[in-house]
Parts: sequence; C-alpha cells; structure tokens
Amino acid sequence: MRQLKYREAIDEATRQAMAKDERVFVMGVGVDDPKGIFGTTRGAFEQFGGSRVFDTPLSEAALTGMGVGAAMRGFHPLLVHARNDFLLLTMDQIVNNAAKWRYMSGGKLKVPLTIRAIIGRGWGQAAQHSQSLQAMFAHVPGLAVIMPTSPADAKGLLMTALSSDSPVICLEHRWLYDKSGPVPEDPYYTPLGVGAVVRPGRDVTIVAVSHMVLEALQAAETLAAEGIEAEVIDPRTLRPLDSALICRSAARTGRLVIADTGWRSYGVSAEIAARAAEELWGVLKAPIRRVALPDVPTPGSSALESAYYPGPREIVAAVKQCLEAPATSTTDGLAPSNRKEFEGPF
Amino acid sequence: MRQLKYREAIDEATRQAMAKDERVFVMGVGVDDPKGIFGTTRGAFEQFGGSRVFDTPLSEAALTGMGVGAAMRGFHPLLVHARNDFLLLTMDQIVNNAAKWRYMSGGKLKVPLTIRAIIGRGWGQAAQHSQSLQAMFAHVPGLAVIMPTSPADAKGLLMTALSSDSPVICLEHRWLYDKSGPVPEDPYYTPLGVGAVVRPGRDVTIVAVSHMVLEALQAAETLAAEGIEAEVIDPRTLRPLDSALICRSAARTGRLVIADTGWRSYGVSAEIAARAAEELWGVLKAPIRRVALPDVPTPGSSALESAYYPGPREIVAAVKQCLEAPATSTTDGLAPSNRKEFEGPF
Amino acid sequence: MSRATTKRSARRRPAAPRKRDAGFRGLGPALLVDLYVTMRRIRRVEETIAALYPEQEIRCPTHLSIGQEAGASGVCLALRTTDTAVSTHRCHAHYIAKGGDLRSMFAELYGRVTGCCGGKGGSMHLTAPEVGMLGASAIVAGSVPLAVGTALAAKMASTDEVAVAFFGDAAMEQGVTHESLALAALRRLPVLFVCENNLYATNTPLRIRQAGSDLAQRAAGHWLPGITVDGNDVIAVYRAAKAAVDRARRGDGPTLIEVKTYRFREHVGPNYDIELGYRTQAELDRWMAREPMGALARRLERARMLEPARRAALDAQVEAEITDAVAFAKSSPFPEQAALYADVE
Amino acid sequence: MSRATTKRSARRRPAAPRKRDAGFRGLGPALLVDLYVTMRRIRRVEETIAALYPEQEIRCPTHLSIGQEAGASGVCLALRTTDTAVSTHRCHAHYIAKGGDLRSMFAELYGRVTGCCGGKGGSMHLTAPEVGMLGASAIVAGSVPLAVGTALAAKMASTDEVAVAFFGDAAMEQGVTHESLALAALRRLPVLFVCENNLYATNTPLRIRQAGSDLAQRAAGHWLPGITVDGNDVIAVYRAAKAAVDRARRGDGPTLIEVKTYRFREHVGPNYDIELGYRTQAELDRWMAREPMGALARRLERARMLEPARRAALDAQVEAEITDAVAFAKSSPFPEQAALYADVE
Ligand SMILES: Cc1ncc(C[n+]2csc(CCOP(=O)(O)OP(=O)(O)O)c2C)c(N)n1
Ligand SMILES: Cc1ncc(C[n+]2csc(CCOP(=O)(O)OP(=O)(O)O)c2C)c(N)n1
Ligand SMILES: [Mg+2]
Ligand SMILES: [Mg+2]
Repeated sequence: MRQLKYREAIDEATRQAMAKDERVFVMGVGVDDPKGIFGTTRGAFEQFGGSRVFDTPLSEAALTGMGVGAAMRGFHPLLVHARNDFLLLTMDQIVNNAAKWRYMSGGKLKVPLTIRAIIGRGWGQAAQHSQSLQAMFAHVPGLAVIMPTSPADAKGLLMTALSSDSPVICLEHRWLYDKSGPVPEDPYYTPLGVGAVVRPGRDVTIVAVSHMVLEALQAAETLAAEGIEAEVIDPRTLRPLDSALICRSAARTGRLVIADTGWRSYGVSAEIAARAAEELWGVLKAPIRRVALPDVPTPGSSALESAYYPGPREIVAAVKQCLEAPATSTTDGLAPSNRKEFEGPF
Repeated sequence: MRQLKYREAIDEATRQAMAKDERVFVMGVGVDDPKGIFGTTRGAFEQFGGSRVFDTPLSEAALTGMGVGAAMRGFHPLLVHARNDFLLLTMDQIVNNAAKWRYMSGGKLKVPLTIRAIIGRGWGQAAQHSQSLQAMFAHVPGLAVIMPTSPADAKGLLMTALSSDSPVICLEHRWLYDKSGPVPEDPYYTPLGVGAVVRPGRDVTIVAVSHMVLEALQAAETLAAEGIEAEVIDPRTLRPLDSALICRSAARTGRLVIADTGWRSYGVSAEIAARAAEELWGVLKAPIRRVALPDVPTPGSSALESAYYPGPREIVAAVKQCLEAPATSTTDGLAPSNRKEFEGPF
Repeated sequence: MSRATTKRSARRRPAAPRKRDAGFRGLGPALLVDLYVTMRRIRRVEETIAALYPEQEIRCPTHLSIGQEAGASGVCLALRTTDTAVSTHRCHAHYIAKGGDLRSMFAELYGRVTGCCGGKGGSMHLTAPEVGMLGASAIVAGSVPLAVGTALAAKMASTDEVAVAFFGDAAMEQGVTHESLALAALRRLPVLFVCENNLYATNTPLRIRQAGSDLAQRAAGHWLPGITVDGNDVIAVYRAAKAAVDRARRGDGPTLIEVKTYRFREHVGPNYDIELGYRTQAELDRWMAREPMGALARRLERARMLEPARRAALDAQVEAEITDAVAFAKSSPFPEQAALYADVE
Repeated sequence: MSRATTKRSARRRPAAPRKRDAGFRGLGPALLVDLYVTMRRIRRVEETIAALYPEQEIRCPTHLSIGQEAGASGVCLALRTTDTAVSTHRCHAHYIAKGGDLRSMFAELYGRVTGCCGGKGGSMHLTAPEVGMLGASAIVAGSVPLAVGTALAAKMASTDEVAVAFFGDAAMEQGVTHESLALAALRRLPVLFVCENNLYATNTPLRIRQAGSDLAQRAAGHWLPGITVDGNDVIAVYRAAKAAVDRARRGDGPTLIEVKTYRFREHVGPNYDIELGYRTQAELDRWMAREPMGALARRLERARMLEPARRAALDAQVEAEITDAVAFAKSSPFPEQAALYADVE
C-alpha cells in the first residue's frame, strides 16, 4: 500500500473531510502558514482557500468558544493548536461549553467540534511547551479523546472526528509527524473506542499511548531477542477506551505494562491500570507496571531531558519486573529514550 | 474540645494565619461579602480590613497570575473562588505558571499561593456549577491538592497551606460547611501527605475523598450492623497522597473500596486503585471497587441528581461485592445519597 | 405562539386618534404593544417564579430579571426568529423575549422531562433553538464567544442572520469577552454584544470591579462601536438594537451596546435583599420609579395606543399563558433515570 | 558588573565641547552611553547566539531580539534594579537590559547547572531576581498578570517599586492581558505594560490578527493611558518609559506603552527568513536602515559624546564579556540527574 507520513495523512484526512462535507473548516494560529502546524493544514488552505482555512489571532479561549458556536449552527470547525499546552487557556470553553452544551440542552444542540493539538518534546522546549495533558481531557464526560500513533490511524481517526457530532480532542505527538506507514487513499473512518494490536505476543501485554507505542515496539524487539514475546496494544482513543481489548490481551498474557507520554500520578496509566486490575482479578500473574513521566515539570537542559523521558529501557525493565526476570545486559544498550526523533535545531 | 463548624474552622485558620504572617492576604470575588464564600472570609475582612481582604473583578485568570506575581515577591495570597468550576478559566495560570515557575527558575523563585475553591452539589446547580475537578489538579507536578473533610483538618491543612512555600489547591465540598467537629483553638499545622483513619475496622478499607468520607461513615454504620467492620480512610491530601497508609490498611483488611466525589474515568479513584493494586499484589482478597460519579455531566433535574450521586448505598454495595456477601435488605433503606445536606432554596 | 398572540392583540387596537409620542416615531403600533406584552410576560413569569419558589418545587437557582425587562425585550424585538441569542445565568428574560415557549420553560424549572432541556439544564441553561435561543452558560462570559461563532456560521453560510450575546456588567471583566469583541471586529461579524449593566455583580458594585462606569467605552480598544443606552427605556433599547442589527446585517460588523439597568430582587432567588446592605433603599426606589414596563404602558396609554381595557385583556392573556404553563410543568413527569446517560457522547 | 563598567567608561568622555542634540535634552551622558552599551550588549549576545547555534550545543529554541534592542534598553534604563520585570519567549533582551549576568545567561542556554535557572529553564525562562528580572512565560501573555501581582506586592509593602510586563503585539489578543490592564487600572498599580509591536506573531502579520494597528489604543477600554512610541528610537522609548515610571511611582497607576519596532531574524532561530514570503525584503531593508543601536551611536558621535575610539573600547569590553560568558558556559557542567526532582514541591 501507499506509504504516507503522519503529517501527510493528517493533511489528507483534513482535505478529504472538507471535500466531503462543506461544513468542515479549519482555523487556528498559523494554519495557513507553509511552516505552520508541521505542514498539516497548508494543503487544505491551498485546496479550499482562506475562507475555509484561516489564520487567527492568539485568542485561544474565544476561538474555542467561536468553534462551539459555529458547531451548534451546523458547521464542523477543526481548531488547531501548535501545542496542547495552549489548551489550558481554553479549558473553560472546552470543559464547560463544548463538552456540556449538548447535555445541558437535553440533546437539542450538538457541538461537532474537533480540536487538534500537539505534544511537544525535545530540544529544550521546557516545562510549558512539552506537556502531555491527555489525562485532563480524558476525565471529562462529553469529550472524545483520540491519540493516533500510526499514519493510518491519524487519517482514519481524524476522518471520524470530523464526521462526529460531538467534540473530539485529537492529541498528536510531535515526534510522529515524520513517521511513515501505509495509508489507504480513499476516505475511511476508524471507529472511536477500538484499540489495535500493533504487535502480537504471548508473554506480556504492553499498552502504550501515542509515541510510547514506538518505544514499546522497540522494547518488544529487544525482549524478543531474549525470547520474550510482548504484545503491544495501541488504544488509539482514550475516551472511549477499549478496555475489552486490553483486558482480553492481558488475560491471555497474564502480565500488563502501561506506557504513557504523560505524568504518572493521576495520569492515563492509572485509569488503564485500575480497569485492568478490577477486570482481571485472579487472572494476572504479576502486578501491573506503569511507565510514565516522573512527577516533575519538563526540564530545559538536554542533560535532564534524557533522564526525564522513559523509553524502551524503562519499558523493558518494567516487563522484566512483571516476568520477575533478571535485568540482563541487553537493556544497557538501549537509549533511555528515542532521542533522535527531534534533533533540532528548533 | 471546642466544636466548630467547617466554615468557622476555615475562618479561624485564615485569621490565625494572617495574624501570624502579615504576608498572607485574601482576595477573590465576594470575599468581603457577609454572605460570600459561605462566611469563611468575612471574619478576616472584619479583623484585618480591606487592604488585606479584598473583593475583585471577575477576572479569574488575571487574579491567579496576580497571585503568582505577589507570591514571587514574598506575599502569600489566598485566592478564593466560590466554585471550583471557575478554576477552568485559570488553568494556564495555575498549571503553566504557579506550578512551574519555581522549577523553571531553578528554585530561585517560589510561589506560595493558596487557592481555595468550592465543589457544588444539589439544588439543580447543573453541569457547570457542581463539578469536582480534583483529578485535573492532582495530575500536575508542582501543585499540592488538599481536600479537608473535617473541621479540624480544614483548619490544620489550610494553616499548612498558608505557611507553605508552594502553591496549594484547597477544594472544599459545599456540603461540609455546616458540619461540626472538635477544633483546637491554637494554631496547628496538619502535614500534607498524611491521611487519617477516621474509623478503624478489620474487614474492608474504604478510602473516601472529601464529602464521600461522610457517606462512607454512614455506609460503615450500616455494615457494622451486619457485623462487617469497615475501616474508613480520609487521605486528606491528594497530592501528595498517603499511599502508605492506604496500603497498610488494605493489606490488613485485604479489601479496598475507593469513593470519590469526582467522575470515575481518569479520576482520583483510578490513581489510588492503581497504586494499591501495584503495592498490594498478592495481598488483596478481592478486586478493588471504585465508587464515583458516572461519566456524565451533572444533570439539572432533582430527579436525575439523586440518581447521579453515589452514596452510602453504593458504597455498601461495593463493599459487599468485595466481600462477595449477598446484598441484604438493609441497603435498601439507605438514601441513594446524603441528599438532605443542601435542601435549598438556593 | 406568544408572539402570535401579541400580533393578534395588536390588530385589535382602537381606531381613535391618538396623542403623538415623538419617541415612538417610526415604530408601528403592533411593535409597541409587543414590546409592552413581552415585558409584561417577563415580569409576570418572574413574579410567578418568585411566588412559587417557596414551595421548593422549583429546585434550581433562579436569577430573576424583574426590573430589567427592557433590555431583553428591546433587543429581541429588533431580531428575527432566525437570528440567534446566547445568554447567562440570568437568562429567563432572553428566552422569553426571543419567543421561547413558556410551558417548556416552566417545565425546565421544575426539572421535568417536558422542559426545554428535558430537565437536564435548569434555570441557567434555557434553550430554544427553534426560535434562535441557543442556550446560556452559567460561567460569567462563557457564552460570549459562542455568539461570535454563530455569527461566523451565519457569514460562512451566507445568510444574513445576526447573533446576540447577552451578558452582565461583570462579563466585561472576563478576558474572553475582550477576545470576542476583538475577534468579531476583526472579522466584521454580525454580532450584537449586549451588556446589561445592572450596576452589580452579585453584591459587589461596579466601582469595586471596574475603573470606569460607562461600559460602552470598553469597546474602544477593540475597534468596534460601543454605545450606551437607557436600559429602562425599551424604545431606546429597541432603536439602538435595531441600528446595530441593521449594521450587522449589512455586513458592517459588530456593536457593543451597554444597556444601563437595575435588578430589583436579590442576585439569586425570589426575595428583596436590601437588608444585606450593599445597596440602599433609596437607590432601589429611584430605579423602581423608573421601571420600564409600566413606563411604556403609560406612554402607550397617553398616546391612546393601549387603552386600559385592552391592556387588561393582554395582561389577562399573559396570565392565562403562565397559569397554563405552570400547570403543564407541575403535571409533567420527571425524566427517567436513563436520561441521565443520554446526550453525552 | 556590566552596568558599572559602563559608568566608568562614561566618566572617561572627552572634555571637548559637543554639538548639541536637542533630543538628548535632560539626559546625562552616562545614561546615553549606557543606552548604547546596553543595546550593543544585546545585539552582540544575540549575534553570538546566532553564530554559535549551528554548533547545536545551545539545545533550546531561541527567539532573538536583533533589531528590537531599543525597547528593552529604553525601558530598563528608566528602571531601578529593585524594580521588576517579567517577559516572554523573547526574553534575552529584557534579561540583559535589566542587568542579568551574561555568564548565567549563556550557561542557561547551554543547559548547564551554572545557568541562571540551573539549566532547567532555558532560553524562554531567563530569570535573575537579584536584578529584578523575575522570569518569563513561553505562553503568549502568560506573564502579563504576574507584573500586576508584583506591583500589588510593591504597593502592599509600601515600597515605590515599579513592575514591568514586556510582551509582544500578539499578547494584546489574549484575554488575560485585557484583564490585567483593567485590574491594574482599577487598583492604580505601578505597572508599565510594554507592548513591543514588531508587526508579526511568528509569520502572521498584525493586520490578520487585530482590527487596527495602533496598539496603544487597546488601553482605551480599560481606563489607563496608552501611548505609542517609536521603538527604534531608544531615547523616545526611554523618555516614554521614564514618564510612565514616574507616574507609577507617584501612585498614579499603570501605563500601556506600545513600542513600534521590528524583528530582523526569523521568529525562532538564528537565520533570516525572507524566503518564507510573509514579509518583503523591502520592508526588512527599511527597518534595518532604522536599526536603533547604530542610530544612537551616530547621534552620540555627532554630539561628541561617544568618539569612535571610546566606542571601540566599549564594544571591545562587551565582546570580552561575551567571550568570557560563552567560555564559562561551555566549560560548566551539566546538572546532575538529582536536579530533575528538585524545586518541585
Ligand atoms: C467566571 C465566573 N465567576 C464567578 C461566577 C459567580 N457568579 C455568578 S453570577 C455572578 C455575578 C455576575 O454579574 P453580572 O455579569 O453583572 O450579571 P448579573 O448577575 O448582574 O445579571 C457571579 C459573580 C460565575 N458564575 N462565573
Ligand atoms: C498562548 C500561545 N499561543 C501560541 C503560542 C505560539 N507562539 C509562540 S511565540 C508566538 C508569536 C508571538 O507573537 P508576539 O506576541 O507578537 O511576540 P514576538 O514573537 O513577535 O516577539 C506564537 C504564536 C504561544 N506560545 N502561546
Ligand atoms: Mg450585573
Ligand atoms: Mg510580534
């Protein structure tokens, strides 16, 4: 099948959704900029012009509310942010309005609004520009939260979001944009709430979120070399969450490791662990292990960045804890994280 | 010992902290109003006057930033909000500034800022006025999150917050304000990260957050009548969280139920469950059960409100699930929730 | 339904020659009577709520608009049904003036499944999309950008619909209001920002919260016109709104209208609150002497456009509507528990 | 240290009678030369970063202020060390002009433990509380209310300290800026809101983002004065800032100063970016012809207040400082892993 980069898949999804449905439009800071949003919106601008793809002031809160208003009137705005950190400016509009207007109106009004935002990492972007805030959104009834990892899912999930009649938060990890993968050309819709087994295995289940899927696959390679077959699951959407897939897999392997791009405490990994622990009572052979960011802000210095981000090494270690296997020398060769992905300069 | 209401305990803590430390001041919408903030700030206004206790515009975001700025310069602002829902307007200032400024400055600047906010419930306040958003704050490194339940803890924890050199979010459940309890007169400081056993028991551990402690105690009464002795633990602070206390208790009882005032998915109950499941591997005798809000916004109608809020009945049911005891008729008599607490009119 | 009633009534006006009221110039008698009836309807709905509230069957916070009827009425009667409005915690008047159904409104207040939000919204979220009332946020200023969005939708769909954001004086203190004003000005969107300045936010006077008192001035930094109007003169409100609506419909962009008015009852709930001490009886009396509904009725009577008998008939009709609506609400069922889980995702 | 150097140099000025420059009236020679040296220091630090950046040892996004030196310099030299400033992603100039240590700055850019934030902040969070530089937010407008808070602290502590918020033109689009302007005006706080309008936010011109181009006007809706100043004339900036500082210190409240200026390099990074097409070479050339540092140097020379030899000596001193700072940074150790967990709770 045709290979596309993640960024190209997003571009294609946007353009196909816009071609199919004239109510879809794109707005956000820098969306018509050739360099903006990693080139994921410029194609739509070129194809559909400035009336349907437009740059905006830095008024993220009002833009979000404007999106809610336009959505209530039958449009489907795609609001794009260069960083998910900026969503913090819009929490009232997202949580109090977008997520609740349908419920509060007894279903009379719907809010088909899709919000894309990027998770930064690397090159000293530091504490305010590299958060991974999915847990905050996944907690909110009325929102869907999608975190596609593969180019194919980026397209399929974004198409679904743009045809949904409810608000969807799409969080994209910056380090995914240049990854390639097979992507069907025709429009298709990847359902929400359906995870994917990205690598089958029998010994341990690794549920990984967003970019951690790639780190988990790398860990799985290493483990395979030692005869440990890890099954890697990408939940793809956090709300709704495909607990059934996760539990089926972990019931089979008896062991579960969860790897998230966000902070550990009160993070996404906690919910997955809590559900699995409850569902898989008496079935698991080892305690569930979580691999996530330590509970500190992102440090600026590259020396600290590399200590901050868990990667294949930590995933392998967690798997071995589950297996009660000794940590062998093979893990020592692993990079602490997949650092080469964004090797600057900025 | 002298009995005080929760509201009086907060008032006393505020005044004692202000008397001890002239850098403490109070601001927020309606703080000098006799009816404002359930009377918890008016005493301070009367004692210390309008220069140290002042009403503000409805500019919650800028007020929070103003608090951060004043805190960096050696003051300790106590910013008060009538509802924690309004904190959503201030997430950028809380998460990006208050929680991170110290870290980003390499420890050169500190942000001793305390933010109090109230969790609403009842009388049809509906979706935007009765959220319980602790999970969002508890996820953020750099913040402390306290949720005192008893009048004594309200005083002791608020005193600690107001003498801390880091930002503290204090979430108070509206239904606690009129509860009485013993409160020492002299200033005292309840440490962060230390939970309390509010009722000892040997058969099951119920960890309950904020107002759910009262619902859990009611459940424990009911259970006791059936010979089931529940230990009720109030973690008191969510960040830091006293996992050790929870795990010690659950290790002893072998059973754990968690009751939270917030939504279930990606909520506080998930983190407590995940930690306990990991720590207590092989020790628990039953799966951990969570009692929390269903994953929907708060409905307005009183008919739906009563179905929305879990209470003693749900806690008892969860405990029985843990004990694999049949649900007996005693639970039928229990109110679905402690509805009388705020019996309007508004 | 209620609007139609008014029109029918208006057609029954006496043929007798009337004393000219220069202030009415250019305004048809049907409109003038409709302004009266709309204010009357708001007033009486609110007074009815106040009277019923002690029964404790209306189990939600209610922010009444008694005394402030002219703002909602003057603005909404300058609108078409297809124009849209969003509002605040104090949304009853906007819902009614926009033409929202009274049965659905009372049923909503009573938390019944027949309510305009199926009982799930309550007093602060009244919604009637069929007449352009798109709901309300209980977060101060929360709905202001939504009007910018509905205006954007109108412009993108090439309709000539106009969007209104109703909000209080305190909403001028929220950043998102300023972002919204600027955004609408930038994109020349058809929005009316209607700031009903009733001088207080809860119990805090304006002077504690803003450095000046003429809130129309707050438009100045965003490149859109701001005008102040006597909010207790419904004709003045109507004219200001009409001009702004026409301007918006022409594609000339948004306007901020400050409607200076006053709330008679407590911030939330049915009672007077003078004992709280944040305002004086003298101030309240001054404003009550200027209450807008009676003022219009008197002018209409002087102009022989609304004789006492006809006024009584119209009033009776309003009363009947309300009685019917309350009865409907009280006899309606509560939502089933399944409704709790509907309308989410 | 650097400030002292300047003063010493200033004392060495030649005694020869100088050609009067009316624009300098009332400004002492030490100050004038300090304005030059500060701009020179900023310019050369930024150019040094640009030169070193390709080595990829400065591993953080850097937003350079080349071309915009007058804003930071003119404002900060109107301040005392005890006055405070907060800034944005583009904070190098403010840190330097406020008197921040260059060794600590370069070490921070290099992520070293000797950096002004121990390596944990990086380019966008330069902090030097010892000279009143209280840090910067990388969220546009994020730090604006912090200045209101430091001003509040000053007022509550009864000092006469003044607080400055530096921000870009795009920060005027954020609600929190408007809330902050209004809040400072309401409480008459000693704040200078300094908007460095460089006409672009990233690659988006102002006209796409705001309905007007004179951003001082945005104060009008908040009841505080707004003034516009030629941001490439450091004397004009200094005078405007001085007047606002004096006003603030007197207790007369805040001022918004719009500093019209221009960024020469790309939004983030060391390069020119004309090939992106969002601005023209002609526009860039026009502004480069008006670059502020050389302009002041020429005026000072004409006025015989800064002869070439002395200028060369001062420049050399700046160069030495920078060379020293870079060497210091490069030879400093990275933070230990334990630092990751420090400074949190
Ligand atoms: C963001 C926010 N802050 C505080 C409140 C609490 N509150 C509800 S109504 C109100 C007063 C609003 O005043 P105004 O906007 O003038 O409207 P009015 O009630 O006078 O109609 C306040 C403070 C709120 N709902 N939202
Ligand atoms: C709230 C927010 N939105 C978007 C960004 C991304 N961003 C960083 S700098 C910048 C441009 C800021 O322009 P301006 O305020 O004029 O400052 P300048 O870069 O021109 O100095 C943008 C859009 C951000 N940092 N914060
Ligand atoms: Mg008001
Ligand atoms: Mg700019």
